[in-house]
Amino acid sequence: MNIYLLQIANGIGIGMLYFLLAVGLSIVFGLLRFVNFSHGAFFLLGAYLCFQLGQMGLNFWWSLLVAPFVVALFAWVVERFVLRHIYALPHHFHILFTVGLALVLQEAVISYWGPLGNNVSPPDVLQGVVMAGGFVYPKYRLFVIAFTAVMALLLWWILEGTRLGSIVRAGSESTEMVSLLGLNINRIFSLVFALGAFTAGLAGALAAPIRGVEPFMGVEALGIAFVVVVIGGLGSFSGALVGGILVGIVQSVMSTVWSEGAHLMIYIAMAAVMLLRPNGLLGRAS
Amino acid sequence: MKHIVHFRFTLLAALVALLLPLCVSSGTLATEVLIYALAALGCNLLLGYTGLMSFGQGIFFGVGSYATGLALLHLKAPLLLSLLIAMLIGALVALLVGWFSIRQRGTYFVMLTLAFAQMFYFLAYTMKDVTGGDNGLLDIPRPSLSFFGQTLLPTSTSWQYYTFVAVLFVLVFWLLQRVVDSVLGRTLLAVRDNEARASAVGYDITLLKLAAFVISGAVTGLAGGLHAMMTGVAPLSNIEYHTSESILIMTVIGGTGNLFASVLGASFYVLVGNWLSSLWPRWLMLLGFLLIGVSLYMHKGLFGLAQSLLRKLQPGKNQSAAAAIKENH
Amino acid sequence: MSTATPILRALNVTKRYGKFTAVNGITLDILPGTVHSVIGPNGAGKTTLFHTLTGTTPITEGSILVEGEEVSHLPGYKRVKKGLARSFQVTSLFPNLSVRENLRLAAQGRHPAQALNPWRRPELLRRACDIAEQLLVRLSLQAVAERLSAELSHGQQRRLEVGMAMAGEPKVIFLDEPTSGMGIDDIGDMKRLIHSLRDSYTVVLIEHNMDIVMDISDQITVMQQGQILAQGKPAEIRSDERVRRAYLGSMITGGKAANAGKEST
Amino acid sequence: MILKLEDIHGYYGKSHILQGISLQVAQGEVVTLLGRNGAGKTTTLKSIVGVVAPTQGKVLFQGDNVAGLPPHKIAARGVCLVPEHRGIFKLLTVEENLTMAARKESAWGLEDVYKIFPRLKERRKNGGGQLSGGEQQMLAIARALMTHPKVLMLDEPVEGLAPVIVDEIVAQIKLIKATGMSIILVEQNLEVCTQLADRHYIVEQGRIAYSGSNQEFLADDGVKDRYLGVNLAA
Amino acid sequence: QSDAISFGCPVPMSGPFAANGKYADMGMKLALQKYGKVLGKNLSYTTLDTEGKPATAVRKMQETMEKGTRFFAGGILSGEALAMGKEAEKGGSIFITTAGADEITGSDCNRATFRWSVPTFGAIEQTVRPLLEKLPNAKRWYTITPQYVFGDGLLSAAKAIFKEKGIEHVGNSYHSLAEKEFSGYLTNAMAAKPDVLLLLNFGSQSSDTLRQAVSFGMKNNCTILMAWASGLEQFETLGADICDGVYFGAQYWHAIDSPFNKEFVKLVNDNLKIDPNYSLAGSYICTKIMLDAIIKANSTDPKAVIAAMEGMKYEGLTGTEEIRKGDHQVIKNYYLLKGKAKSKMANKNDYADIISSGKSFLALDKTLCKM
Ligand SMILES: Nc1ncnc2c1ncn2[C@@H]1O[C@H](COP(=O)(O)OP(=O)(O)OP(=O)(O)O)[C@@H](O)[C@H]1O
Ligand SMILES: Nc1ncnc2c1ncn2[C@@H]1O[C@H](COP(=O)(O)OP(=O)(O)OP(=O)(O)O)[C@@H](O)[C@H]1O
Ligand SMILES: [Mg+2]
Ligand SMILES: [Mg+2]
Repeated sequence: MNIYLLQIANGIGIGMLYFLLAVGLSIVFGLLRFVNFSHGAFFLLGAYLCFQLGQMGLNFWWSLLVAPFVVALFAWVVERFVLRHIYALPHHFHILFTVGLALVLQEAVISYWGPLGNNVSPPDVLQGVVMAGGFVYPKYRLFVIAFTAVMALLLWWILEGTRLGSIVRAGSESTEMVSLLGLNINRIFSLVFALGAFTAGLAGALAAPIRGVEPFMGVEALGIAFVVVVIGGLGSFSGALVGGILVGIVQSVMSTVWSEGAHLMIYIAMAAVMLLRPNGLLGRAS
Repeated sequence: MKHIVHFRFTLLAALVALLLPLCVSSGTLATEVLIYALAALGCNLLLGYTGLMSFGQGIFFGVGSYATGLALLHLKAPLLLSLLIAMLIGALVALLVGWFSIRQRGTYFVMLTLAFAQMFYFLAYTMKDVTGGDNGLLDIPRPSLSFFGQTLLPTSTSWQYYTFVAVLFVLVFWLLQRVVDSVLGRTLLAVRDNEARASAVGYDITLLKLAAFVISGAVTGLAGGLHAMMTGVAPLSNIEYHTSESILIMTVIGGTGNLFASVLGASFYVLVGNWLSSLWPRWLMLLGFLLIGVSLYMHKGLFGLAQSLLRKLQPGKNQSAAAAIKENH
Repeated sequence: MSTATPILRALNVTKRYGKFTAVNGITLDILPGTVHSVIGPNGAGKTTLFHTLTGTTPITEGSILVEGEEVSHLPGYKRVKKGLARSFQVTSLFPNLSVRENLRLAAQGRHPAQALNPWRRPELLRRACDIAEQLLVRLSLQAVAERLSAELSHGQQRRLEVGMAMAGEPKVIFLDEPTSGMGIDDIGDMKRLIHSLRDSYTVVLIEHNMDIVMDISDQITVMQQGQILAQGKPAEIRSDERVRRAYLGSMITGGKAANAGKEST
Repeated sequence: MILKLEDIHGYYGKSHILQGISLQVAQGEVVTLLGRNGAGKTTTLKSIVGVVAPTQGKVLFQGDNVAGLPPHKIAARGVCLVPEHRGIFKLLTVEENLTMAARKESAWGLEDVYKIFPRLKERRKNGGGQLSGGEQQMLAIARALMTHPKVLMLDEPVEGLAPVIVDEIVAQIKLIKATGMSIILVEQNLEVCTQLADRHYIVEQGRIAYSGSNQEFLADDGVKDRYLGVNLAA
Repeated sequence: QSDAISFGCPVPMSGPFAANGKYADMGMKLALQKYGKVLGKNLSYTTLDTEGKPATAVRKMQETMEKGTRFFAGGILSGEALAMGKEAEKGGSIFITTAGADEITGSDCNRATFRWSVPTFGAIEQTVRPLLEKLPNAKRWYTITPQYVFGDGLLSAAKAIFKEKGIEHVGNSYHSLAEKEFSGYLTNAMAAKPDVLLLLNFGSQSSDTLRQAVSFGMKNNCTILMAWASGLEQFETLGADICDGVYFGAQYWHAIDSPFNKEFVKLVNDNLKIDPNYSLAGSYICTKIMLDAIIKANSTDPKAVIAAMEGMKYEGLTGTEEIRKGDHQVIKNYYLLKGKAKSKMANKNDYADIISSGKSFLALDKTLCKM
C-alpha cells in the first residue's frame, strides 16, 4: 500500500485521540470563556489513575470507566469550591489559577508515583496487531479509534440532542439569559467543567497503554490540545474533531515527508489557520 | 521638589538594585533578579499598559540571547554594541510577531502568541548552524565595558557584572518610566481602556500597539542578551515556552499597570523560586499553590499588597502617596 | 434649501450586515453651522448611519465627502483629522482614567502622530491640555476632574461623552442620543450646550427627545427602515402626516395614541 | 398582590439608577412602566429578577421577599423577564429554544405555545439566528411561557417591529392576558400600552412619578407632556 | 564549616528528567557517606536543581562556586553538561559528568571537565558490531534518530559500520526532541521492511519509540536494538514484556561481574534497599573519582586534583577504568544487553542478560579535543 495512505490512516488514528483530548478544552472554553491550562493535568491524572487501578488489580475496562469519573469528580470539586470565585476577574487570573493547578497536580503525581514513568499494558484481547494487506495496525489503536468515534457520537448527542446540551450551547451565548429562564447556570458551569475534565481523563486513560504513563505527559497533551482547538475553532465541537484529525494527519504524513519538521509543521499550520481564518476552521466570531 | 514625583519609582528601583547585594549573597542570583525584572518590565508594558497578554515574551528573550551570543562570538563585538544588537533584533522580531498577533483580541491573541512561541522554539531548534540547536551557543565571552581600549568597568567577577547590570537596569527603568509617563505611554493606557473610543478620537491603535510591542521586544531582548553574557551560554531553553510563562507569571504576581510592580514580581519569583528549589525537589508544587493563592487573594499583585500595607501603617500621611500612585495608573 | 455648500455630503450610503441592510442608500447634505437632527423609530438605522459616516464601521456602498473630499475609504481614526468627531449612544469612555485625562486624550487625538512620542511628557502638549481645561469648565466637570470617569454619575458621563467629541475640535460633531438616560434638569443643560455648539461646529444629532429636536434643529431627517422618510424644517416635519404615522404617531406621542385611547374609552 | 416592590434602590457600579421604586401588580393584571429612555424601566425589571440586585428595599413575590436571591431562583419561582434584546439563542433551533426552557409543571406545553404562535410552528427547525425580529419576539415570549411564569415581564416587545407585526404581537399578548397571566409591560408605544394595560406607572429618574388607571391616564394629556417628552400642546 | 570539602550535584530535580536527578543525588550522598572524611576534612554537598535548563544550571553553579565549592559531579542532559563544563573551567573547578554529548570530551573539551560515560562512537561499536556478529543475516537496518548533535553522532558511527560491513541502511527518520508520537516514523520503518530497527534516541523518547514499535508488532518481524538505553530505570518503566528479546546498549548494569561493582551493589542494597541504576551508579563513581584524586593529590586545590585525575587508573564499576589524559575521557566498558522474558527473571530487577562488553574509543587525534 502507498506509504502516504498508510500515514493518513495512522494520522486519523492519532487524530481521534487528539480530538478526545481537545474537545473538553473546547467545550469548557465555549461556556466558561477561559482557556483551561490545567486540562493537560487532568489528562495526566486520568492516565495515572488508569495505571494505579490496574496495579490494584482492576481490569482495564473498569479502569477506563472509573479513572475519568474520579478526574471529573475532582474537577467538579475544584470548580464548585474554588474556581467559581474568580470568574469575574480579568483573563490572566484564570490562566494563573489553572497554570498553578496544573503544577500542583503534576508535582503531586510525581510525589505519589515517582518521577519515573510506567508501562500500562493493553487488555489481553487487544494485544497484537491486525494485518490487512500491507497494512499493519495495533489492535489497541484500532480500538481507540472505534471507541473515540463512539465517544464523539455520544458527546455529540449530549451536546446537540439533549436538553442539557441545548442549555450548554445556550449558556455559551448568554449566561444571563439562561438564568433568566430559571436555570441554575452555576450548576451547568460545574457540570461542563467536570465534563471537560472527564474527556481529558478518558483520553489519558486511553492513551496510557499507547504512551505509558509519565509525569510530563500532561504538558505535552496541553500543547497538542491548544493547537487542535485553535485550528478547529475554540468552543466548537466539530472544530475539535476536524482539528484533531487534521493535526494527526499533518503529523503523520510529515514524518514521511520531512520528519524532523513534523512538530514544527503543526505550529506553522496553526499560525496559518489563525491568520487566514482568525476564529479557526469551524469557529464562530467571538 | 515637584520633580521628585516623576522619579519616585526610578528611585525605588535604584534602591532595590542597591539593597539587593545586602540581601542576596550571590552575585549571579542578584544579577538574575535584575535581568528578569527587565523582562517583566517589557511584559508589563504590554499587559499593564496596553492590555495585551503576550505568551511570547520568551521569543524576545531567547532571540536576544542568541543575538548577543552571535555578536560576541562571531563579530567579536564590544559589550554595549552586542547588547544593542540584542535590543534591535528583539525589537525586530517583536515587530514581526506583533504585526501578526495584534489583529486578534482576547484569548485568540494569547493563543497566537503562544503559537509563535512554539514556532520560534522549533525554528531555533531546527536552525542548529546558527543557534547551536539543543546544545545552544557556548563559550559566549563577557567583555569588559571599555571605551577606546580603556576599561571603564571590568565584568569578570559576578559582582562586577552585577554592577554593570544594575546601572543598566536603573537606566532602562528610568527610560521606560519616562516612556509610560510620556504621551505614548498615556495614550497606550487609553488603548488598553477602550479601543473603540481611542480609535474614535483619532488614534491608530494598530500602530500604538505595535510601538508597545517593539519597545517590549527591545527591553526583553536586552534582558536575554544580559542573561546570555551572565551564563556564557545562549541555550535553547531561553526561547522555550517556559520562559514566556515565567515572565508572564512574574509580571502578574508583581501587579500590572505599574512598572515598579514588575521589579517586585521578578524579585519575588526568582528569589522564592531559588529558595524553594533548594528546599524540596517538588518545589514546583509550592509554586503552583502560590499561583492559586495569588489568583484568589491578590488581585492587585505584590505591588497592590505593598500599597495597602503602607496605607494601613500610615493612614494619615499615605493618603497622598496613594493618590500619587493612583495618578500613575 | 439653503444655497451654502454642504460641509458633509453623504451619497447613496449603504450598510449591510450580512444580508440585512441597516442603512439603505441614504443621501444627505449637512450644511455648515447648523444643527441637523436625525430621528426615526428604534432600529431605523440612525446609529448605523453615524457609524458609517464617522468610519466606526466600514461602509458597504456609497461615498462620503467632507468639504468636497472623499473620506469613505478612510478608517475612522483618520477621519478625525478631516474634522469628524462623535459621541456614542452607549457611553464609551476610558473608564480607568481621570476625567481630565479623558478629555486631554480626546483633544490630543487631533494630532495622533504626537501620540507616538515616547519621550515628551503629555503635560507639555499645551494645546490639548488647554482644550481639556476649557471643556472641563464648559461641561461643568471641574469638580470631578481628577475622578476616574467610571466613577461619574450617569448624567456626568453623558456630558463627558459629548465633551470627548468636542475635544477633537471637529468641523462636524456627531452626537448619538446625548441626553439618553439624563435627568430632567440635566436635559435642559444639555439642550443649551448642544444649541451653543452650533456657533463653532456643525452638529449632527440623533435624539428621541422631540422637545429638544424640535426646538434647536435647523434641519431634520427622518429615517425609517434604513431609508429617508422625510426631510425638512421642524415645522414641516411636525406636520408631515407620514412622519406622524411612522414615528411621532406611534412613538409615545401625540394625536394617534391619544385618539386611539380616546376611541377605546 | 402577586408582586409588590417596596422602595427599591439599584446601582450600576456607582451610579444610582433606581432611587426608590414602589409598585404593585395584582393577579391577572397588566401594568405598564412608561418613561423616557434611561429612566430606569429596564433596570426596574432587572432588579425584580435579581440581575441587578437591589441594594435596598423589598421585592415581594407572592408574599415572599425575593430581593437578593440569584436570578435563576427568582425566575424558577415564576417571574420571567423577556429582555429588550430578546435573548434568542442563535445556536439553537426554535424548538430547542423552547424545550430547553420547558418546565414540567408549566401549564404551557409546546403545542399550547404553537397554538398561540403558529408562525413558530412553521419555523420550528430553523436556527434562532435566522428569525426575523418579529418572530424572535414571538419566540422569546413563547419561551417565557414554557417556564411556567406567574408574572410575565415584557421589555419593549414591539420595539423595532413593523406595524403589522406589532398588531400580531399585541393580539397574542391579549390572548395571554386572557388566560389570567399577570404582566408587566415596558413599552414606548403608547397605543400598545393603552390597548393592553389596566394601569400605568411612569418612571422618572429612578422613581415612580405617576401612577394611574388606564382611563385616568388616557384623559390626562398633561402627564404625557410632562413625563414623556411628548409635546402635545405644540 | 570552612574546613569541609564541599561538592555540588547539579542535576535536574524537577522537570522531565527529575528521575535521573533524584538517583544522582542519592549516588553522591552515598559516596560521601562512604568516605566520611578525606584529608581529615569533612565532606559536604549541595544539590542544585538545574531544571534541565543550561542557563539555570550555570547560574546555580556560579552561585555555588561563589560559596567556595570546587567539585561538581552531575549534568544529565547534554546541553547543561556542556555549559557547566565551560563554567567549571572559568571558575577554576572540576566538573565530571555522565552526559551523552561527545563534545564534552571532543570539540568542547577543557581541563576542568571529565566524562565517565562512553561516547557515541563506543556505544555504537559495542552494540551494532556484536549484534551483527550474532545476526549475520541482518542486512537491512532502519534507524530512528533525534535530530541534534548527539543523535547525529550515533548515526554517523552506525553508518560507518554499515558501510564497512556492506549493510543496507534502508532508511532513517529524524525527529525533534519534543516528539512523543512515533507511530508515523514506525509506519515509515515498517514500510522499509528492515531486519533490524536501530533506535538512536534516548530517555523517554526511546521508551516511547520502543513501546510503540512493539505495539506495532515489530518485534515479530525484526530485531530491535536500542543503542543508548538508560539502564535499570528504563527497564522499570517499560516492563519485562516489552523488553523481552530486545537488545539494549548500556553504560552500566547492576549485574556487571566486577569486584568493585559487587561491592558497590552490596553497599547500595544495604543502604538504600534498591539495586543501583545508571544515574545512581554514575553519580557515585564520578564522586568517587574526585575523592580518590583528592586523596592521591593530597590536596583540595582543583589544579592538583585535575593532575591527579589525569591518567588515573582505578578499579571501577565496569572493571579497571582509566582516565585518558588527552581528553579527560574515562576509558571503560560499554555493554550490550538482551531483555529476557518475565518467566526467566531470577529477581525483580533481572531484566536482561549481558551479551557482550568492551572498550571502543576514538583515537585521541580523532576526538577534536584540544586542551
Ligand atoms: N453589528 C450589527 N450586526 C447586525 N445587525 C446590526 C448590527 N448593528 C446594528 N444592527 C441592526 O441594524 C439596525 C439598525 O440599528 P441602529 O442601531 O442603527 O438603529 P437606531 O436607529 O440607532 O435605533 P435606536 O434608536 O434604537 O438607537 C437594527 O435592526 C440593528 O439590529
Ligand atoms: N450595564 C449598565 N451599566 C451602567 N449603566 C447602565 C447600564 N445599563 C443601563 N445603565 C444606565 O442606567 C439608566 C437606566 O437604564 P434603563 O436601561 O433602565 O433605562 P430604560 O428606562 O429601560 O431606557 P430605554 O427606554 O432606553 O430602554 C440609564 O441611564 C442607563 O444608561
Ligand atoms: Mg441608535
Ligand atoms: Mg429599556
